[in-house]
Amino acid sequence: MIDPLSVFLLLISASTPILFAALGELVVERAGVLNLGVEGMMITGALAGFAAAYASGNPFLGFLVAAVAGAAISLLFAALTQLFLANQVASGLALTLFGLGLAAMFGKPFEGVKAPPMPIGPLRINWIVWLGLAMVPVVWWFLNRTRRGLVLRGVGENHEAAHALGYDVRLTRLAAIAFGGAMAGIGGAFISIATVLQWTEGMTAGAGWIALAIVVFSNWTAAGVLAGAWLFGGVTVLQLRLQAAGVQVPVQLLSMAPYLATIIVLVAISARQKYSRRAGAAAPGSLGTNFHALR
Amino acid sequence: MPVFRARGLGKSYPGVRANDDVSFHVMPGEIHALLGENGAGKSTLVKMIYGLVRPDDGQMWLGDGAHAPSDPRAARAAGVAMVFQHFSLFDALTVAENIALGMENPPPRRELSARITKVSHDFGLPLNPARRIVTLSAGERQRVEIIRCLLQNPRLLIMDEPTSVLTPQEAELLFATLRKLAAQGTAILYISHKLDEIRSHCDRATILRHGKVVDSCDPRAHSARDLAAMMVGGQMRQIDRSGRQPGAVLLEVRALSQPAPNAEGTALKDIALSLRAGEILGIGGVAGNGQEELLAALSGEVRSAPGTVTLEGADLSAAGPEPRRVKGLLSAPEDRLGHAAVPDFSLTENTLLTAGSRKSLVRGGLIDHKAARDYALAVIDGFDVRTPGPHVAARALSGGNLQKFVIGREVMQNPRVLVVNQPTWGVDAGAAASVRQSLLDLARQGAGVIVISQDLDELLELSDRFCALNEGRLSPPVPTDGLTLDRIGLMLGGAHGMEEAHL
Amino acid sequence: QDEPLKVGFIYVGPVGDGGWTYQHDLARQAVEAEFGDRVETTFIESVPEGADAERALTQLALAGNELIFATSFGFMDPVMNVAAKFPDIKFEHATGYKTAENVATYDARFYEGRAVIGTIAGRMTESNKIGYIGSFPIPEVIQGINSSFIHARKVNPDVEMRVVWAYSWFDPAKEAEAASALLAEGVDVILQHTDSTAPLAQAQQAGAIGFGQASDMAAFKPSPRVASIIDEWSPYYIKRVGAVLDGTWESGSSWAGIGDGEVVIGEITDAVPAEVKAEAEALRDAIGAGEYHPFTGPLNKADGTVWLAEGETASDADLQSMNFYVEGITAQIPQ
Amino acid sequence: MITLIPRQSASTGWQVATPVMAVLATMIAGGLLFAMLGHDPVAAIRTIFWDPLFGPAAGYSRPQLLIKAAPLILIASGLAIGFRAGIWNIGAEGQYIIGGITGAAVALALYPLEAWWLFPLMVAAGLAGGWAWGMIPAILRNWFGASEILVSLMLVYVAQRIAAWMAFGPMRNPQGMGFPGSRNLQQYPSAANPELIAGTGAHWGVVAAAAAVLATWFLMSRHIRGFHIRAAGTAPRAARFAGVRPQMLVAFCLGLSGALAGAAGLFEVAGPAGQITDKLGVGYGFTAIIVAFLGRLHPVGILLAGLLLALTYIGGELAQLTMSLPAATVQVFQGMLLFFLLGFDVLTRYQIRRRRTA
Ligand SMILES: Nc1ncnc2c1ncn2[C@@H]1O[C@H](COP(=O)(O)OP(=O)(O)OP(=O)(O)O)[C@@H](O)[C@H]1O
Ligand SMILES: Nc1ncnc2c1ncn2[C@@H]1O[C@H](COP(=O)(O)OP(=O)(O)OP(=O)(O)O)[C@@H](O)[C@H]1O
Ligand SMILES: [Mg+2]
Ligand SMILES: [Mg+2]
Repeated sequence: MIDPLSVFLLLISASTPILFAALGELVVERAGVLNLGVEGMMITGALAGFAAAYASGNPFLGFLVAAVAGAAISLLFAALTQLFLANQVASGLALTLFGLGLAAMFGKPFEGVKAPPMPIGPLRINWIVWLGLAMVPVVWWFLNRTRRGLVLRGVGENHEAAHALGYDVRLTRLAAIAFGGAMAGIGGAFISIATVLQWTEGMTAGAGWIALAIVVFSNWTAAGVLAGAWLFGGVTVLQLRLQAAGVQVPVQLLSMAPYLATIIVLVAISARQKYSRRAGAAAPGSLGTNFHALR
Repeated sequence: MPVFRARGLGKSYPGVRANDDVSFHVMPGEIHALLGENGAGKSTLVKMIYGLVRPDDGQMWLGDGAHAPSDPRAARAAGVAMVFQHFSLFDALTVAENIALGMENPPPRRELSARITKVSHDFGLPLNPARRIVTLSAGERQRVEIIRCLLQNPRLLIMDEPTSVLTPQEAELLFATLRKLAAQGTAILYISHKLDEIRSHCDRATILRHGKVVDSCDPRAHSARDLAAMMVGGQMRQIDRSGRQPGAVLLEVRALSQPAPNAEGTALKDIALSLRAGEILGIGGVAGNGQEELLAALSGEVRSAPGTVTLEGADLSAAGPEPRRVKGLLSAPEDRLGHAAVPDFSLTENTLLTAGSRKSLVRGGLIDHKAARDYALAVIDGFDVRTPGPHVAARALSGGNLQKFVIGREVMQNPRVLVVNQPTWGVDAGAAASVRQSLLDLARQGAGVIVISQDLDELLELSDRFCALNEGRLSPPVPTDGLTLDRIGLMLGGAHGMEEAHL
Repeated sequence: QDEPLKVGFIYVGPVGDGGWTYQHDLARQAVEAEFGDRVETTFIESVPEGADAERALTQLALAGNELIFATSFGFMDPVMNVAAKFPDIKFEHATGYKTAENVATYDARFYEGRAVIGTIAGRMTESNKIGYIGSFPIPEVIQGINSSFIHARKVNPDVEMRVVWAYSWFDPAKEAEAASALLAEGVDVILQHTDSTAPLAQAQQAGAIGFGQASDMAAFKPSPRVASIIDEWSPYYIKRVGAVLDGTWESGSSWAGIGDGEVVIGEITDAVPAEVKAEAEALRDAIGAGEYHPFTGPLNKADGTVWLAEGETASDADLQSMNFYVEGITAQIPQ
Repeated sequence: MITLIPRQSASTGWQVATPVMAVLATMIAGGLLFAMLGHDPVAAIRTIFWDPLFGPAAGYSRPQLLIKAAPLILIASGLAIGFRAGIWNIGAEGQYIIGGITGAAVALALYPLEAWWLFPLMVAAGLAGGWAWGMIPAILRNWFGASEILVSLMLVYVAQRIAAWMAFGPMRNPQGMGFPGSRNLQQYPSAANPELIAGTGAHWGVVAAAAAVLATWFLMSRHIRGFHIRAAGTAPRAARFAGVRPQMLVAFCLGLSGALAGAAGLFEVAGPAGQITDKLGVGYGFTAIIVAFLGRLHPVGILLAGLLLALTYIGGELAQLTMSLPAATVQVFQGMLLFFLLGFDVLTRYQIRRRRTA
């Protein structure tokens, strides 16, 4: 029979890209910004990280560059939404489109070459996987235990009030968006540097959208993001694992399971918030709205 | 040696001179009132002191040093604290987190919680630091704002209309707190429209009109009427109440109960009232006691149990706003921008919001744009709405003019019954008088009018009978003829345990 | 001097996919190298199957291409439609089954190559568990699974085959997960019929081995990639372009294999013991020479019924509609 | 420093000017990009924006513009109505797929029956399928408050898997030699959605798209329901005061946009695409979101934006063909176009002023 530990070890690796991206998006959304461009930032990170790792021979440098590249392209979105006050949904979609296209265009020279191998960390698990897991408490701690985290949550909850108290809404959001970009970049690079070891067009294959769903699934908490990423990764991995063990499974139906599970949890959480007064507020109060102050 | 001095402060917004050459000072231990009509520039002035708005001209001093804060945090560091006109709280965060956000260098969490508990008890405003703001009442929220200021030991405490959402008891408590603070030497700058409150508690008053300081006085030495005259800069226009005959009952409300729509709302409890033709029924009470919910239940935005709302014998309890309008039950909510009108739509389009069927602006679902424009023009003409034309967006109108438009839009539809909430809120004296006159005229023509207001003078002036709304309960009506303000106050106090009714 | 012959290609993926489309594009480049100035090639990549394919094909036709290669099964009906409108233009459709006066089809006998790597897999496995990552349960893929299993069993009777379906030709993350699921199941040799290198990367981390698919995937040499099964379209493309140049082009259905150089076994690395390598190469040569057919009886179907009697070989028609596993594979084909 | 001052009402002049500016800026930025990649920028821009309309093969590509633009316009028309009301259906791709499947299912179930009513019935089934798929997020939002953005998006993935399942299983062509994919409806006369007038590219989907533009224009500017939708988008409380029931509005908008997307799917499956395959969704549902925004959520704007995006697709193919530009060019172009439009849009809502430095 299938031993649960091995499934678990599989799923923590499998969920790493979406875990990074979703943790980043969590911080962005906690600052009141909805960035639908996660996929575009991930693919940018996947390419930039791969290129750097390949050129330098050092995969860790690749991750660093991926973070910088993800943050850099996220600033396009930041400029549109924070400076030009453009609609966030449309700007995010544009970012995804643009990122996918740009990466495909600039990725041509890197086709067919292989990334340097990743050193294996403890328990035969990649160091970046450990980093992703470590980011969960770090993000939690930042949001809930630091002054800057408090300000960031304040900005996301009520930007008018945060502004009235003298906090720079725009700067806070710019920083959050850049952080989200960096995390998405690392998540994307995990696919190219640690999973596939090669660059190919469109290799993130929709992971960014899943990350967005997981943030809602998580009810905007870091622990929830981890649970969501694991649930999502878990359903996928288990399905493949059952197949590998020769168990007859309805593959087609199971392949829908992660998405259906996300919807079900989303509904459960929303319903709890809708019908129970004591349940905490769900989405950050200012999520998706732009802020403009006259001075 | 004043705690705070301002000289020649000025601030312009596009098209408005919000503050002009404002000079005044506040002494230590003084509770200093800022008086003025809506839009006179009070909030702008204090926002400059708090660093939220940068003055165009002039200087400020705090103690000995020049005061030119680049942002609120700099102002806080210099010893200025402020409670805002509109809550500046974070609903999803806890009391402690909200307070920490309002402080420059908050102590560690545990210590902060302990201090919140201690200070709030010392001042008689107990608070649980772990509660989330959503779960608090309006009064408790106000406490959070105040404790947030107190924890910083400010030299100058600014309060912008802090009592508008408080019950009288809570307001008393607040003044006791302010007295204690003043006794410790803190200077307090206090903005309120409640003149009685200012007369009994403030040491000095600076009066603003159109952004300029027009007077400065000891409020205790003047009557409320004098103060109002100073603010407005003239006498109020006389209102004509003549020629009204109560007729048959038009609107009957029976056993109307509704749960609170959300955590901040108020439940309606067993409301009963009846309204006759030609009659104006006044409903008074402190904001947040169910006024909006009552209006929503009458307008049809919220539907109620069968038999609770009937108009001329027809049960409208299950009908939405549109069928009610067809039958002649019209309403005008308190919030002009976003509720009574769509801010981004032109005045022409805003007529379609309520006048579609009664004015035949919409036939068979099709919009007659020309008719809508003509009706908008008629309202603009009939109610002296000052605007370049019906194509202007609602949000571009000043408060008073938009209010005239909204009231005019309903009145000119010849309603059987009109329900208005706060018809003159945020409206200057001249416009307020014309709005009130139009309601009286409507009643004279045989319609029934319900006026919900916090302004007792307004209610006395307009209504034939008077009820009080308190925590979602409506008192039985009392005829207003021969009633004085004091008698109403006593009556309200007797009926609902209020100690005082205020202007 | 003559105008050069214009040859057009439409690809279902980007030329940078490192797999299916990449190999077709290499063959296009081989055509250019072979004929030099006498041909001029163009391509349109990432064309979705369906309506867009029909337009892309028409664009190629209108642009003056006289020979057009449509390199995905899903382009079948669009090719037929466009070919009907341009009777003077010749079309070549990969892996399809509809032909016309001016439409030929071509495909490669990948199962021949799979027999060779199945042999290596059977010899190399220590856990006696071989993993197979399938893309979609279609005849071509099922042929490959059966062929590799038969030959692994032949050299190692204890071998078991574990199949995981990715339901994608190319989804690196999914393929990686599929590979690790297999590895966790104790598999130490992975075969794949999906195009990314993700399974090789996973195999490398787990110390297992795998094979290059579609392209050589040489970057993973010498291990985990111990050999590869390469789609080599250039012989066919050069032959067909040459036929058009000579005026000898005729419609038909080509299904060539190792013997024609369309299925190539990439270098078998030193990670494979010399005798295994020799055995595999011998099998390859036998198939190439037409001396041996990978589906030679006696063979039973998975349900125990007889498929091929002793010495009987499978017919092409049988292979092209294969929808069963051979005896010994315990899994079931998803429907 | 500059500062933004909100306008009292959106500037009509800028509303028309900004899309033109965005297109020009995209051409310039795109040209720079091409120059960087070593292509002749002028030739590339001409190939993408000019040749499909007036180039040598324009006779073929002009009708193709219609074929490509029709589903985009049809879907975007529906989406824009919801966007106006603040209801974010970003799962039109899923509704498109399901509409295609339900529509085709009718034909496949009745095969080989020939009857005039078959195609209308398929259209109805396509509309119904898309409507039903759109109603799932509507119901979940109304009953439980679940975000329609995410639910509709997740349902895209579910729909894609249903399409794959259908192509490999229940709908597989019995005469298809075991290959995935349904029968080709183009070869089933009663079920086919062919070109109506040869050489125009116009099939029933094009007709439907034109009708949708007219109908949504009528709804949004002449009908009170459109007025209510617009009101609900900018001032929900005012809309409720006017008599709009928010839940009905959610159901109406998601249902309508779903139905239109479903119809687009059916027209595509019965026409240009021909069959149900696992690659039924080719991204029209997502691109339509861009079309809706590019068209400023206005029916006429959507018509033009749909044609513009179709132009970039077809021009992009031409550029691959004649200049060997990579396919990703189109994506980059569309992304830039949207970026520039969103950026320039600030001019319609705000006045830009220089700020005195304090
Ligand atoms: N951000 C702004 N942009 C443009 N005009 C403004 C802005 N803030 C205030 N004003 C205008 O400045 C003037 C003074 O406003 P202010 O808010 O100071 O009045 P106030 O005395 O506090 O009124 P109230 O009693 O209603 O609170 C008004 O005409 C107002 O419309
Ligand atoms: N937040 C704001 N943003 C932009 N303009 C504003 C804002 N608030 C007010 N204004 C403009 O300032 C002007 C004055 O507005 P305000 O509401 O203070 O009028 P008012 O002087 O009180 O008039 P009324 O007596 O009719 O209420 C109006 O023309 C209005 O357009
Ligand atoms: Mg004020
Ligand atoms: Mg005013």
